[in-house]
Amino acid sequence: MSDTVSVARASDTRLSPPVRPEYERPLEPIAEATIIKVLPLHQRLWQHAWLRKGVILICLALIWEIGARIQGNTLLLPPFSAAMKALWEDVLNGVIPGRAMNSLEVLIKGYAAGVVLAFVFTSLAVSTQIGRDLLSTLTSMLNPLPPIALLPLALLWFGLGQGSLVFVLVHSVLWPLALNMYTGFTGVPEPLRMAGRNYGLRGLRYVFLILVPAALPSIIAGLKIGWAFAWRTLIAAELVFGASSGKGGLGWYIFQNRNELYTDRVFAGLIMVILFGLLVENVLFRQLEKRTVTKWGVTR
Amino acid sequence: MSDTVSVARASDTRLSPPVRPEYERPLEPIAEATIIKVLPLHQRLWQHAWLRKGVILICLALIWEIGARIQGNTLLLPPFSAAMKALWEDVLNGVIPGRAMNSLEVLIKGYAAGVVLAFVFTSLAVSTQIGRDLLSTLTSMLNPLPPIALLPLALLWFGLGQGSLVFVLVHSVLWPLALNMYTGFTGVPEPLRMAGRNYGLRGLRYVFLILVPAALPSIIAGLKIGWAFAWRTLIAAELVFGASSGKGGLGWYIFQNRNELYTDRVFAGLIMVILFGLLVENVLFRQLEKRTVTKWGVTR
Amino acid sequence: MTAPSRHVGGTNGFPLSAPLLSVENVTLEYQVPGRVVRATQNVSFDVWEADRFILLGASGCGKSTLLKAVGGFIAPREGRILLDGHPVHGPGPDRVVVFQEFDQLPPWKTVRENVAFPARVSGHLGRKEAAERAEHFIEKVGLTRFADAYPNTLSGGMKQRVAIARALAMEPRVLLMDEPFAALDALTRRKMQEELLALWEEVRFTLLFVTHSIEEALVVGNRIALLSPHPGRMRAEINSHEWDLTSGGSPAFQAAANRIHGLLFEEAGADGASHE
Amino acid sequence: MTAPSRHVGGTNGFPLSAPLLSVENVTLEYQVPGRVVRATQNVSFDVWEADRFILLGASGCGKSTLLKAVGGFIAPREGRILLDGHPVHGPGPDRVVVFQEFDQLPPWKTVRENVAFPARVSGHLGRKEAAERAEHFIEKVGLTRFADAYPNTLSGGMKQRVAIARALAMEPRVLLMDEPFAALDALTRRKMQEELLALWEEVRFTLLFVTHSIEEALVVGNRIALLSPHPGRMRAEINSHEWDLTSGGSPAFQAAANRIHGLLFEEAGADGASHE
Amino acid sequence: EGKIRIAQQFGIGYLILDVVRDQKLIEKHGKEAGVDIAVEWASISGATAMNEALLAGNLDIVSAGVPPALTMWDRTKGDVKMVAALGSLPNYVLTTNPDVHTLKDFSDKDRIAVPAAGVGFQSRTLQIEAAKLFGAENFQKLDEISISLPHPDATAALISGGTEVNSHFSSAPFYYQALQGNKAVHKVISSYDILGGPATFNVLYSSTAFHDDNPKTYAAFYRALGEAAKWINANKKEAADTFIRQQQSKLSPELVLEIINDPENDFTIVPQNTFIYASELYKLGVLKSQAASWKDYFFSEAHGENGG
Ligand SMILES: Nc1ncnc2c1ncn2[C@@H]1O[C@H](COP(=O)(O)OP(=O)(O)OP(=O)(O)O)[C@@H](O)[C@H]1O
Ligand SMILES: Nc1ncnc2c1ncn2[C@@H]1O[C@H](COP(=O)(O)OP(=O)(O)OP(=O)(O)O)[C@@H](O)[C@H]1O
Ligand SMILES: [Mg+2]
Ligand SMILES: [Mg+2]
Repeated sequence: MSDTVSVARASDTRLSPPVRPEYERPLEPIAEATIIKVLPLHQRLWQHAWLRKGVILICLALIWEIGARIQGNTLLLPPFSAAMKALWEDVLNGVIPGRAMNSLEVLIKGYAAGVVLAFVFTSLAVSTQIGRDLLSTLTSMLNPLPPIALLPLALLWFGLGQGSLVFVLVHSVLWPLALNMYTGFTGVPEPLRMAGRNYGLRGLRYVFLILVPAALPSIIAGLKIGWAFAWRTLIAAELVFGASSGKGGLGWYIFQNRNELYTDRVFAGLIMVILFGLLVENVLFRQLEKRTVTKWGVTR
Repeated sequence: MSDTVSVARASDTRLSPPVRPEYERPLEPIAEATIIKVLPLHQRLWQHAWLRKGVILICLALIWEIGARIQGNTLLLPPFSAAMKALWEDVLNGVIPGRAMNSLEVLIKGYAAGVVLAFVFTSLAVSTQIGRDLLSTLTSMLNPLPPIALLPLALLWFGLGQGSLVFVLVHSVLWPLALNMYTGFTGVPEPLRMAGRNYGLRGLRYVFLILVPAALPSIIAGLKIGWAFAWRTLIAAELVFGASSGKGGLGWYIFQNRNELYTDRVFAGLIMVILFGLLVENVLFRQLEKRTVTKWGVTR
Repeated sequence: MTAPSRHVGGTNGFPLSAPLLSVENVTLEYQVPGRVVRATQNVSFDVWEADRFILLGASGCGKSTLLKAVGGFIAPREGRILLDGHPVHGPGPDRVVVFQEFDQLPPWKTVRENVAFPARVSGHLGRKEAAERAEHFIEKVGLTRFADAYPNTLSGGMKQRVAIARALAMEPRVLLMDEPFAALDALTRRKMQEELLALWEEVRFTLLFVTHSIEEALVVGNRIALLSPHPGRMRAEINSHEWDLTSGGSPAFQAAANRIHGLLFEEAGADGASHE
Repeated sequence: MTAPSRHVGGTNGFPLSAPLLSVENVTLEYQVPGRVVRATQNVSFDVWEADRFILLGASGCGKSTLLKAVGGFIAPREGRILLDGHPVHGPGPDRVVVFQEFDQLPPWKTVRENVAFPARVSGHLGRKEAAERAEHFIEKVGLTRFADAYPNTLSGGMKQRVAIARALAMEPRVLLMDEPFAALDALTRRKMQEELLALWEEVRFTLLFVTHSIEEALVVGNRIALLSPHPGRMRAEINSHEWDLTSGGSPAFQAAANRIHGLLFEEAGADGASHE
Repeated sequence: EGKIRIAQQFGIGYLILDVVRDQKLIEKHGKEAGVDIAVEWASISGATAMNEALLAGNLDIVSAGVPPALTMWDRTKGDVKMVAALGSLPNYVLTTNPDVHTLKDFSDKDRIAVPAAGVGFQSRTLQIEAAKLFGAENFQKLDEISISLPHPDATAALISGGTEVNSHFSSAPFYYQALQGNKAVHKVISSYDILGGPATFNVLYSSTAFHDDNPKTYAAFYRALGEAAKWINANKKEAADTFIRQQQSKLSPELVLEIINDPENDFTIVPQNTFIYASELYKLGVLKSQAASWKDYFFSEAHGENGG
């Protein structure tokens, strides 16, 4: 017990705290909740995420506008205002909404199918060793393959049109989501996992009632990535194949205008994609996060 | 204390356990480690991941071979054996290795740049509110944009050749990785976070010494996704950019052979991509995981 | 049959029927990269129906591991664990565990849901009954005011109490508790002990209880198994059915406590400062 | 100056110099979605240099929150916390906290690294010195054999001991400990108490110590603050410098314990079964 | 001056450029004119990427089909003009549907694969013909059964069957391969029929700025093209070898030679029947400005030839 520690401080001054009188106090009644200090207006405004993000968006738009004007190459990079004008026109005359609807329809189908498949794969992977190996092998093999590589197969199996598009969308959504989901599942703390099994939960119920909520942050990140890559792939795929000109989507709109050098329309189409991205992020995913991980206090 | 619980079991039989004799026992010496039971050969073999994965790969190859033969449509889907033959030839005559080297060089540059940028963005995002908003806004805006959309900008800023390729690769790697990294960071348990700050760590040291290792599973998933999408994008971009000054990569190889209907060579190129995927997953990432998260016991 | 006094067994000699839970020569090991950590070695004990069986031992002696093995989460390296004469295969709601860790509560459920949900899924109850049962046990652990809070907004001791309420609400045949009261202050702890024993009085479940407090062991248990320090080996089994919540400070109680202390720590004390 | 006996202060009346740490009318609240949870209300106390100051209170009364506020992790809603007369801004290595949670150890560091690393980065030491210091404290908490193990392979009590070793190795001015010994068995706990006091003898750091054990409070502390149940309010401050590790069972000690018990729980006991 | 960056696409249609490159003709003509010319070659696929690279100033000379070149000329209001043709090669509409013999025979069930439905060389050609057949307001009638599919995939689909794609507006060498690969494949119409005779397939175009700032380099380039075209017609066998060497093609030399020997394929730098696009696309509203003659959108160097 008396080993001396090699400590820097001198040990001969032997500080001792003073002895103070004791006291007892009657129990204070519980006060009303504190009044939360009212912040100055600009600080209060700044607390709103939409405002901060709005400012960021305006800044980005300004940078674009100014950059484009400096560049002065409207055929390559039209100013923001020109793109917005084109967007406005083509929204009013119904071209963009129609194209967007076509895209969204395929997108949602492909996304949903990808999500379901990702669940199936990861559920298999968490329950069996061979499922685990299969997932890891398939993911590392297929994930790096560009969608065009699957084109011949898609043609053979699904024919032209939506079927093939959905197929390549699944390819885009499935692997990153499965990877993230599986990572989330493996990171669930052991006591939580044991509690779930202790409830008598097995198989899919175990996955859905324990693993999924516990891994939700990772899953949401995977869903976001999958969503973004579904868009990327859809736009790219609509360029390459599948769109018979009658019912093309946004990708087709972009491609056509790009071919005809209507660069302002190209950017109008891209702005549509960006708007969808912002909308889905700030409404759908934000709400999902608010109602789950934020409410539960599992992420900051 | 005497509230009665509404319980199903009859409570009048009043089970009581028997009273058994006490005993004391001298302390047993600590035995040698148990001899781990030698499993039968096939089970022992099955424990090796490479074997299981090898079997999966062989099965997949067989399915491909048989499926292709049944389909009987070698122009759209050549049998595995034909693709392997083409691969073998073009590896021996040095075409594929050369192309692969070209691709890998660009890939690694773009990947590295994307990873570094993702670190910068997420470090900003964890330390400031505005950084957080910026990351979330940029990610939700830019992530869904297909690389072709950035092509004009890439051409303006980086010209033809590697610069532009690296740029689109960064676009592919940066956002998904940043998303995953940020998700990982926000999921670091509060006590760990507090411990880190208690050490007096701040800024980048805090990020690198506490957040990064704590979020490593998510980061590794992000790195894997980024790696895969870098390949996808590179192949697709090489189709468009082709070869400048005679230095085409694997994507160009695939495109060229596709154009000449050498579907077996197309698949040979894709097999190369798959092999790189398997290699990186099973060597690089596997080792990384083994030396970190698995060793630390933070994932199962 | 009139209600018998609590600790008197049916037979007073060695019983003829079989124990509910038999742990037979169980060695438990963890495989960590590079080496094998032995947690317990050749541990045997029998738990009879309605026993309040205590595992007592030093920190790191394998108490939690043993409990998890009985819970079905860890397979013994050697020996076997029998429940009703059948080897234990995997976990199940008949053996509910209160773990030592604070993060055993699903953070996506409120306190109320955390208690009601397992009672429902483990198959016994409908939604409404489960909710009532949850209400009841949440009140017993003194968390009524926090019934709608999420676990991440609770203090350590409160989390532990939720886990206790959850386990009680599941009404398992065997209740496995791993230092459930360690994070509680004296009064709350006392209350929890009272509640647990009152419930036992009523339902007569079987309890396997890990603690590091000798007093608690004497008060809560009717039989105490003493484990040696790392790796855990059987040291002794002691009867403690004569003590209850009221017997706190008596000299006999003190003597029993001292005897246990001696059994547990005499060797450890002998090799003194090295601690291991 | 010859070594004075441990508990005798320099002055025996009210001291003239200023306290090291002043907690002044501190109200701490958590903002959870939908409501505000008040953890402590209007709490004030002064901690003097070399004090061994104990916070004692019921589960959920805000002890951990108060400790985190002193650590600089939570800003008071009202009131202020002064260290050396300056308000506390954020955490720092001068006030090291041993948290109540088991997952406070970076799982990517072995026990040895977990102890050596903070000692190094908090600026005091070089690599070699830090390693030596780590060795020393790991031995003190009895984990030499597990120095190369990763935290996820340790039992609950072992993790807690690593956290204690880590905090001691950092040699902070103020050591904040949140129920550090709760997960430890009687003997280990006793040893840890001895080590802590021996180190205090030597270095005379300032200790702010949360516990729910009245005995531990009397033994470890020289002054005890009693907090009411939720939300935590000041109930009393009591001197306990006359008790030490040897004074365990004496009637005076028992009386002091009973007095504290009364102060802490009399109201809680009065409103009986409702618990809240 | 002294530097030129040229981009070509992939395929037999760019044979002239392959020869220029193989024989270093630009460097040769540059030296004759007293400038050392550094030539950079890039391979880029697709007209859009070409256009963007030209606009971004990454390339001086790019090559694509006539319609995209006209679009560039139109949108840049004459800042981009064509340099020379790369030869007249026909495109065939092929089908495996035995009932289809003219464009009018196509029904809703048929699917015509084109590289870019609605835009691009093949679709524009179809639109011109559709306007003739079904009236100007129905010029997009065939677009409705058009489907975007790259040439190789469409060819594979045609040869092997088993997909919905039964028709293809195909270019060399794909139509040779398709006709050889599957007996059921037959020609419906050739672009020559639509355009009224041999017509330029691909052209080179460049920016006025490059043309005006680098007269010597430009002249050397133009002369190199002329020499290459002549050489090809004189040395068809060697031209085939050049193609295979330059593009690292794995096509059989016989097939390449067959294509070069085919009298329908004329490797000349003289534009032929390009004006029909300029006028028809203006009528369809695709082009905003009207060209009085083909000389409006060609640089003056090409005007001397007997073009169209
Ligand atoms: N997941 C694990 N991997 C490897 N070793 C482990 C693991 N969990 C525990 N151990 C080891 O097993 C032994 C027993 O651990 P256990 O948690 O059962 O102890 P305990 O008796 O519950 O201790 P405490 O009272 O401190 O909780 C310890 O030596 C510990 O290091
Ligand atoms: N992160 C949090 N968010 C919201 N409320 C919290 C949070 N942490 C604690 N609380 C609330 O604050 C009060 C005090 O909690 P605290 O952890 O300080 O208690 P404690 O005295 O340490 O209790 P214990 O002895 O059980 O550890 C509790 O009512 C709890 O519900
Ligand atoms: Mg334990
Ligand atoms: Mg606490």
